[in-house]
Amino acid sequence: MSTGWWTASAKWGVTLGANLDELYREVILDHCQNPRRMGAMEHPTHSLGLHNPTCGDKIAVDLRVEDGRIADYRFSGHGCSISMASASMLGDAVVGKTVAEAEQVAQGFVRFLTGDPSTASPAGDLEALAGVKNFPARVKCATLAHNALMEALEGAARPPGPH
Amino acid sequence: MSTGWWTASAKWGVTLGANLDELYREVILDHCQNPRRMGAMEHPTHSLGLHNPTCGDKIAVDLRVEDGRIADYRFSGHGCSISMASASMLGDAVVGKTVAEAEQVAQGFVRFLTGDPSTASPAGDLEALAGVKNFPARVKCATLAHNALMEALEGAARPPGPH
Amino acid sequence: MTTTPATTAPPTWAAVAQAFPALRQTVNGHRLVYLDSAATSLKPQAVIDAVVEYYADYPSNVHRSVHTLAGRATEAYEAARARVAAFVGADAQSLVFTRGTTEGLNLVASGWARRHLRPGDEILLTPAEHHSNLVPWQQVAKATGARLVFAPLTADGRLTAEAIRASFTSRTRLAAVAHVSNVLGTENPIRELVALAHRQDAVVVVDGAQSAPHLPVSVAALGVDFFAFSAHKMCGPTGIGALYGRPERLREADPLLFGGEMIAEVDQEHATWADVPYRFEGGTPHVAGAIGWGAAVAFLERLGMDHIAAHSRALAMDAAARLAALPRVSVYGPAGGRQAVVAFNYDGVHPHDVAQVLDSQGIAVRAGHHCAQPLMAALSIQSSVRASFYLYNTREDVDRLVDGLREVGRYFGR
Amino acid sequence: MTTTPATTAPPTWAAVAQAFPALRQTVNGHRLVYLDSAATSLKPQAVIDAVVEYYADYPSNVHRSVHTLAGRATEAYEAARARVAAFVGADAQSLVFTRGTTEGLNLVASGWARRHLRPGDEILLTPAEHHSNLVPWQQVAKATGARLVFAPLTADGRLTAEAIRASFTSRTRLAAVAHVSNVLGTENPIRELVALAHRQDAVVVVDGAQSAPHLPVSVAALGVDFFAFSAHKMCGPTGIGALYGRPERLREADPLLFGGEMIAEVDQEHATWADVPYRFEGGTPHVAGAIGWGAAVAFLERLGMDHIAAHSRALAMDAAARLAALPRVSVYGPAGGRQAVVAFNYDGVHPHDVAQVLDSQGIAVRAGHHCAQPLMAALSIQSSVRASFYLYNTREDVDRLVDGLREVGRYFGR
Ligand SMILES: Cc1ncc(COP(=O)(O)O)c(C=O)c1O
Ligand SMILES: Cc1ncc(COP(=O)(O)O)c(C=O)c1O
Repeated sequence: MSTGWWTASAKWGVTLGANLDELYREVILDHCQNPRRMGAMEHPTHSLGLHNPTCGDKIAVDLRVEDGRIADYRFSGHGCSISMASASMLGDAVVGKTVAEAEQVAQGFVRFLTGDPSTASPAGDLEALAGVKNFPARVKCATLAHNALMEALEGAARPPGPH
Repeated sequence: MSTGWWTASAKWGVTLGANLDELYREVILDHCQNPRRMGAMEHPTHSLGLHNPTCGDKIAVDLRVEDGRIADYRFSGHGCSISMASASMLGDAVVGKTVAEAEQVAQGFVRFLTGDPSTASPAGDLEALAGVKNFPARVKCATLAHNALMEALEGAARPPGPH
Repeated sequence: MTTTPATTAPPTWAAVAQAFPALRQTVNGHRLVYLDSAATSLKPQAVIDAVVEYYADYPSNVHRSVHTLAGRATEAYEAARARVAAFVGADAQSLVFTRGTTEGLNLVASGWARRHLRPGDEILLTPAEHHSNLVPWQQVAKATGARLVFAPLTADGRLTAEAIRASFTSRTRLAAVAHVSNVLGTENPIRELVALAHRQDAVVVVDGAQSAPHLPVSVAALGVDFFAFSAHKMCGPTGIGALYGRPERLREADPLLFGGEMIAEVDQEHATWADVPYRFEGGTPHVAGAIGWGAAVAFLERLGMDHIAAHSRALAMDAAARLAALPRVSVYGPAGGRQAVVAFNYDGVHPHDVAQVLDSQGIAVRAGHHCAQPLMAALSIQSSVRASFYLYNTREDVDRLVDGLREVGRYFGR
Repeated sequence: MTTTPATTAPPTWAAVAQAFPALRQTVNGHRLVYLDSAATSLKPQAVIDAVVEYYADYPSNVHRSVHTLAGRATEAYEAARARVAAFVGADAQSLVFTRGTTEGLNLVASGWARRHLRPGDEILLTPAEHHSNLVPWQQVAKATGARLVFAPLTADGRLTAEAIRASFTSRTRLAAVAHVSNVLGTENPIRELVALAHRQDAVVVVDGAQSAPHLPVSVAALGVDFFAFSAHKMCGPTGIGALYGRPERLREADPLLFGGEMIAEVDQEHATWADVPYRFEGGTPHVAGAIGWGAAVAFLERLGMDHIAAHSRALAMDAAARLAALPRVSVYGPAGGRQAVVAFNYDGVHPHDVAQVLDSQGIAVRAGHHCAQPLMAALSIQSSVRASFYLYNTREDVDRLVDGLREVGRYFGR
C-alpha cells in the first residue's frame, strides 16, 4: 500500500496532460477561432460525416475530386478546439494533392497520433497537433476529420450500388 | 499484505472443519451403514423428493399420516453419509408425533444448523448432527430429508388442485 | 433492517477523505480534486483490504466445494449479499448480483418485460434517462409491440407527480425511471409513481445508480418492483452490482444467462432452474467484487447515509450557486433540491476544453453527453461539463473548481 | 503475436509457488494442498498488486473522461485487452470482455445463434459439456427449432475425429465443444472439427475455460469462430472473462446488454451501436478485473505456457496412475493424454465424505457433478471427486493426495 504523497505522472512513468500549452499551441487556437474552409460544398464528389461517441460532436467533410486531385475541401459540424482546428488544418494539407497523397497525409497523421513509432511527425500547420499524442483522450478529437476524409475517399473506391 | 504462515481458522476467527470426529460421530456412521426405515412406502399420504443441486443427491420422504399423527415414515434415495444418516434419524424423531410436532422437529433442526441462535440443539440421535453447524458446506446435506418432510406436509396443507 | 444506523454527529469529512488512498496524489502539480464520482467513485482502504484478503487468503469458488477455503468464500459471499440487501431495505433472497446497473435493467427488460408486455402496452419513461434505462426499453418495444411514452419534464428539468399522472394511461404496464438523474441531480417522485402504478398492477423499475451511493434507500418503503444499482459508484469494486426484485416478480422472469450455478437439474435435452436469486446468477460469480462491496456498504453505514446525503447535497448546491454566478457559465437543472451532481457549460468553450484546462489544475470532471443524448437534445446542447460530489469532497474542492473555471476563461480569452 | 515467449529451461516450480500468498497457510493443521484449480485458481501477488494499484491510484471509469486518472485507466484497460488477446493469438478488436466463459457462450447463443439458426438445423455437442456449454444451446434449440446432436465419446471418454465426422451432417450449422473437459481432462480435436465445419460454413464455438489456463492457445491457428474463457481460472481476478470472435461473426451478432458504452447515437426512439468489440460491452466495465487479468497473462507468459502445460499434465498423469493403483479407487477418463484434471470415486464412500476427510488433512478437492450432469449420467454415477493441478502444485502434493486417500479408507473402515 502506498503511503505519503506522490505525483501521478511520475509514478506512472508517463507524461499525461503535463503541459497544457503543449496541447493548445497558438496556431491551434487561431485555426479554432478562424476556421479555414468551413461550410458546406455545393456539389461534392465525396462526402462523409463522423461523430465522436463520447461527446456527440460531429465533423462532416466534403471533397471535390477532379482528375485524381483534391480540387476542393470543406468541413462542417461542431466540436472542441482540437477537432475544429484539425479539420481546418486538414484542408490546407490536402487541397491540390492527388487522392493517394491526401490519403497518405490523413493516414500518416492518424498513425502518428495513435503511437505508431515509424511514422514521421505531420507537416505544415498539422505539426502543431503533434502534442495531442500526450493526451490520449483527445486523439479521437484530433483525428475525426482525417478519418472522415479517408472514409469518404475509400467509400468511392468501392463498387457503386447499395452496400 | 500477509507475510509468514498462518492458520486459516485462527486468522478468520472461526472454526471451519477443525475436527473431523466432531462431524462424523459414531452414531452417524452407524445410521449411515445401517439406515433405519429405508425403502419406499406402499400407500403414503404425503410424499416428496428433494435433491442437492451441488452433487445431484436425492432424498425422498414418504409419510403416512393418520388422525393427525405420523403413523409411518420411509425414505429412499442416495447421498453422502450426512444426508443418509440424517434421513435415517429423522424417522425415529417423528414417528408417533403429531403433524405439528413433527414439523417443529424438522424446522427446529434446520434453524439450529443454519445458525439461528435462539434454537435449542436437536434431541435424540439427531443431536449427533449438531456438529454439522461448523461445516457449513454440509448443512444442505444434513437438512435435505428435513426439508423434504416439511414440504411434503406443507404441500398437503395447500388447497388441492393444480398449483 | 434499517439502512442507516442512528449516528449522532456528522463525521469530520476531512478525516473521512484520508481513508481514500487515491486522494494522496498530485495531478499536474496540484492536489487531486476528484469531481467525477457520478462516473465512478474512489475506493476506501477498507474495501481494497477486503478484496486483497479474498485474493490472498481464500481465493476460492463458492457454493460448490466442501473444502475449507470454499466454505469461507461462500460464507463471505453470502454475507455480502445479505449486507448489500439490508443496505437498501431488502432480504438477501430478493437480491441478484449483476455486473452493474446496466445488466440489472437489461435483466428486467429481457427477462421480465419481453415475456409480459403485449402490443399496445405502454412503457413510461422520462427524457432524462441514462442510455442504460432507455435503450433496453426501445428493444422491448421493438420485440413486443409496446410503446414508449415519455413523461415531460418541467422547464427547469424536474419530473413532477402531475406529469407522471398526466402521462399514465390504462395501457401503462411498466414505468422505468431513475431515482436520481445523473445529469440534473434531481430526485424523482418514486413513491407517487409506485402508488399510481400499483393501482393498475403496473411494474415500477427504478434505476438506482445515482441514488444508492447518496441517499438512504429502502425498496420496501418505496414499494418498487425492481431496483438496479452498481457497487463502483458507491465506494465498491468494479464489475459488480445488484438487482433487487420483489420475489414474486423475480419468479416471473426468465434468466439472461444459462449455465453453472443457476441450474437445478440437467439432462441432455432439458434443464430446470435453481430458486431465485441464484437462477439469475449463471457462471462463476464475481466473488471478490461482492465481498469488497460488502465492505463498502459497511463503510458507508458506519458514517451514516443521512450524513453522506446532506454532505454531498450541500457541496453540490453550493457549487451550483457559485458556478451560476460566474460570467458565461450556465448551470442545468433546478435551482433547488439538487443531489450530488452539477452539469454546466462555459459559453464559447467546448466541454472537452473546459475539462482539459481543469485537469491541468488537478481537477477531474467529466465532459460529454453523460450517456443521456436525448436529454442533451432537450437542453439543445451536444454535451456539458459535469462536476459530481461525494463524501470525500470538501468546501475547498468547490473553491478549486470555481478558481479553475476562472482560469478556463483566462486561458481561452473569454 | 506469439502466445509463448521462447523460454529456455522450465522454471523451478517450488519457487513459482512462493508467488501465491494463499499457499502460505495451514488448513486444519496441515500445509494447504490446493487441488481445486479447475474451479478457480489461486492468485499470484503480481495480480493482487495490479488490482490494488488500480483501486488505490487511479480508480477511474474508462473511455468517457478527459481527466488524467481516466486517461490512465483507459490506457491500462485497453492494454489489458491487447495483452489477453495476444495471449490467445487474437487482435484486440476481436476480444470482447465478458463476466466469464458462461457469459461468452451465452452471448454467442443469444446474440448469434438465435438470429442465424433455422428449424431443422443441427447443433453439434458432446455429452461431456459443462452446463454452460449445454443449457444455452438447449435454449437456442427451443427458440429456433434447431436440434441438438451429441457426438458419442469412446468408452474411455475421448472425442475422436471419427466420431465428429460421423455426427456431422449437411444440417450441422454450429458445433460447440470444450477444448479441454473439466471432468475427464481430455483435449478435444478442435482443428479437425474446424476443418469439417468450415467446409460447409458451420460455426465452431469453443469453450476454452479449461484450456486457456493450461495450453498455449492460438485461435488463429485453430481457426475457430468463437472462443470463450475466464480470468479466474488462469490466475486472474473474478468477474472477468472474454469472448474471442472472428470479426465478421461478431458483426453478425446482436448485443446481450444495451446501454452505456456500447452505443453510438441515441434519440428517444432509436439507437445505433458502437463498433465491435465495444458493442458487446454495455455498462461500466470491470476495469480492475481486466487490468488484473493483464497482469496474470504477463505472469503466465513469463513462465511459458509450454512449461506450464507440461508441468500440470505430468502431475495429473502421475496422480491418475497412482490413484488408479489404490484399492477401491476408480479414475474416470482415458489412461493417456490427460490434461490437469483427475476425476475419481472411492468405492463405498460418497464424494462429499472423501472431500471432507481430505480437507481435514488440508487437501482441497472438489466433490460434486462438476456442472456436467449428463456426463455423470453417462458414467452411471451421481458425482465424483476431482483433483485438479496447476503451476503451483508439486509432486509432494500428489503424495499428500495419495496418503489422504489411504486415510479416507482408514477413517470409513473400507
Ligand atoms: C469446461 C468449463 N466450461 C465453462 C465453465 C464456466 O466458466 P465460468 O463459471 O467462469 O463462467 C467452466 C468452469 O466452471 C468449465 O470448467
Ligand atoms: C443514472 C444512471 N443509470 C445507469 C448507469 C449505468 O451504470 P453502470 O455503468 O454501472 O451499469 C449510470 C452510470 O453510468 C447512471 O448514472
